[in-house]
Amino acid sequence: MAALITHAPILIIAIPLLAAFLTPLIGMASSKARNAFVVVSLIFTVFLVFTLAKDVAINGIHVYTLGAASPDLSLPTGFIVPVRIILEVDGMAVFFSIIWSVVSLAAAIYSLSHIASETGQNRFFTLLLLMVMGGFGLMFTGDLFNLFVFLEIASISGAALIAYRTKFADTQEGGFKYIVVSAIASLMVLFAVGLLYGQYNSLNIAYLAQVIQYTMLDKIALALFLIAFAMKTGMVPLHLWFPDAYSVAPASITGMLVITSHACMYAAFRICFTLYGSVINAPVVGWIIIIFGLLTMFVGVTMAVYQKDVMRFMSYHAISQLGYMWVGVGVGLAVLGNPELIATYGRDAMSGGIFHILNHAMYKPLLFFTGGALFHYTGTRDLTKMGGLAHKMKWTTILYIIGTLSISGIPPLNGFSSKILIYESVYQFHPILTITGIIVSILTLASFTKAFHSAFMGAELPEYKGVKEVPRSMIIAMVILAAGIIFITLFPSLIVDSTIHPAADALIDPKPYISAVTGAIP
Amino acid sequence: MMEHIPLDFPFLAAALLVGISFYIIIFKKNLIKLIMGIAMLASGVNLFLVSLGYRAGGNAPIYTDVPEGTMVMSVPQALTLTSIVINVAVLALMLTMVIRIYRHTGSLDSEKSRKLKG
Amino acid sequence: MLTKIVRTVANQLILFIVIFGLYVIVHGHITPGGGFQGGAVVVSGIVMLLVVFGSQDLKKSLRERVLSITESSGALMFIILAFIGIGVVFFYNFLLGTPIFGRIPDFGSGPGDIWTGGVIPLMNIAVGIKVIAGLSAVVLALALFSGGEEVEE
Amino acid sequence: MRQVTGWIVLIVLVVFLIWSVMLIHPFGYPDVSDMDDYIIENSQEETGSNNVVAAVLFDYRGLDTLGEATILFTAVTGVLLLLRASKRKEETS
Repeated sequence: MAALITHAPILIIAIPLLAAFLTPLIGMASSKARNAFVVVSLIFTVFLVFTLAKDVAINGIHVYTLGAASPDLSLPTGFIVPVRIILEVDGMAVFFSIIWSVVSLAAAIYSLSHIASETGQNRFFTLLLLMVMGGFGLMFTGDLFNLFVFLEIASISGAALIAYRTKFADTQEGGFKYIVVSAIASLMVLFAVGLLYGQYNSLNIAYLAQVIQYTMLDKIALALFLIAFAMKTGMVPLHLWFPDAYSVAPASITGMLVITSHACMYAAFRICFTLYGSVINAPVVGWIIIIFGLLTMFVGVTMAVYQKDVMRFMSYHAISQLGYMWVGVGVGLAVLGNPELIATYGRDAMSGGIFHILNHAMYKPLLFFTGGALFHYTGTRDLTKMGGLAHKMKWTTILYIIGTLSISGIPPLNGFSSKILIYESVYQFHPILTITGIIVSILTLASFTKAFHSAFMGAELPEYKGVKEVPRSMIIAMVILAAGIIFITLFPSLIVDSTIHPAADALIDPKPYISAVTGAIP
Repeated sequence: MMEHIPLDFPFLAAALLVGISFYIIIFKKNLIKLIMGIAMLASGVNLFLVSLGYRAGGNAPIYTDVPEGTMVMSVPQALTLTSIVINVAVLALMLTMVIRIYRHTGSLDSEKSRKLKG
Repeated sequence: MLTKIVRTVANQLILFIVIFGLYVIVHGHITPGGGFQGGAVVVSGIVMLLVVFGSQDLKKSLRERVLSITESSGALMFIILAFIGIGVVFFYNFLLGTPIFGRIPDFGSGPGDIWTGGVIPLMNIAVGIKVIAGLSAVVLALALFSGGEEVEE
Repeated sequence: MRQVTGWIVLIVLVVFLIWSVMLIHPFGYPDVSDMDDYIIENSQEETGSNNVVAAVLFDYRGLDTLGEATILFTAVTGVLLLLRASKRKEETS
């Protein structure tokens, strides 16, 4: 068990990867065995993630040096610069990996029957596992170039999965847009990594954070990083590709893509708070993030109101919800240099933003899954053509209601607890932020009620006589996420204390992250 | 700084490549040209990376029968190698999608082959 | 399919291209080159065959299914080599000091010894297999699809 | 409108690009090279490989190479997935 925990960071990356390499071989023998294999390997990964999370909560940051004589030997003997690739797992990384593991398990279970009638399932599941692996790598790595590699893995597999249904033209277009945006974003990341490498001759985040000077080149690199990751998360001026890509993917993949954008958000936080944490001009960067976050919130929800396609409608809401997180964490960043303000509201604002990531990661995939369930039998994503489906799909209806109430922040559901945390703390920073947040929330509720009405309520339509409840595995996947929502609703303080606050603290104070690699700071 | 400008030529060439590729990506409507732009962007970034590691008068970092003297830095070369292979993979996937788009819509123009709007 | 002259020349040349590629792969740890570069050389030979003989002819000897399996096994070989080191640390060079590829060269310039490098030569071979199979699968699939044929599952 | 925005974005990007390559160390004379010096000094002893680039690829930065191989695998899988027949054989015949 001790050895398992020591090697857990790399095992969490390597086991989905090994499973991905084995999946095509097993799938040739039998598709049932392949399905079981995929689900079992993901369950094992979830188990490892929770074991690691428990250990990180007790023993602090985990460092894993690849290829050294011992995992914690982060620096070569008698030398002060890290040479090898180092995986580093702190509260923030663990928090994101918990979300990612649970949602990817749910998505894999959902896919079992969602794509059962299509060809190419072996390759579908292979790519799904590769995407899982890319996401974990993105969260755990402590090395900038490695971050770029894992970013590419997650985006390439994501693009291929978006274009999975090759018989429609729009899927190809969505996948192409996604891969073009990802390629440009990751090349910008690579250029920024080159700028940092050229100055400091290192790629390790912790070491760079220790020696960084905040020269003009560093500022350019920071801007490139932020633009690239904002592009990948669909922040507003760069959001045009986002609904196109998200609405055409199979529903299970859309659920995972939401978490991929959270992972890119994680990378942006890591860059701002850890890499540049000690030198950053916090108020300026914080305000830039807040302004674009507000814009994201508002534009996302106003565009969503007009949408007729159920998945596009939910994608625009995803954009708008991502704005809340940017605003929450942006407020924390804006007051980063001021310990007093951090204590009064900065930490709460950041906890609110991070808590909202957790909640969003539960209800948004759930809503996308219900959208996919509507598509599964009706064969259309157009809300105006649907109607009266509540009579036939009882489970889906109930789960959709849970998701809707949660996303619009109706008390006592979990969306409310994170939004109230953001509102209260952000109000002390600037009241206009809270007012915008509440308006966006109301618009969200209104548009989801309208969508609910047109899809589920009303008389049964004659063309949907044959519609029945979706297959069991899709229900199970949705119930996993709904159970997550209910659990957070029942025990919000437990969640906040055990996962959210460690994550926020890891962002506010980068020193433990740095000293875990480089030893005590001189 | 002036005396370095002839020596800095690889960096400037990399910046020029990146600039031209951004011009192509922003203004060109043809999907194949867009892909060529991304390939150029990748080449520019790779050129930038590999020229970061050059040391004047250095040998290749391979000890087999190497003459005396300094060696150029090896990590940027490894990074560039990785990045080249990654870009090959991305380009292959992009071209596949473009072939599929062309099959569906009969056009390579990004305005004409658009289905998704709003 | 091109003319007989081209076909005959290509038939002779492919041998040299493949041998050169394999040489680059197995000497990756002592001379310039390695798995990716050597693999790319071999695949360039396969592309030449594709141009000369056409995708339909080449399909008889190279099946995508076989290439796909080969690629999976190359990747598996690579990750298993990395996994064996987990007794110490993932990616630990466990062969160093053993009779197989375990010699350590003297510091500085030297003639180069094939039995050095630990797992590095083996990983080069694994990557080489992977690159040859993977890239030829991509090239072949794109060529076949342009000719109007879809890839079987 | 689109043209104008495009030109503004392009000009800003190019200005910053040129500026950044002017600011970086002169070509051929890097300021700091601790990590690379360590690798060049010790790679023969630590990895047994004469080719330092191979040592970096497969030993010091092995996870990058694994990721790179994975990306190639992903792309091949993706290409074969997207070029597949969308109907099964028995259905078409």
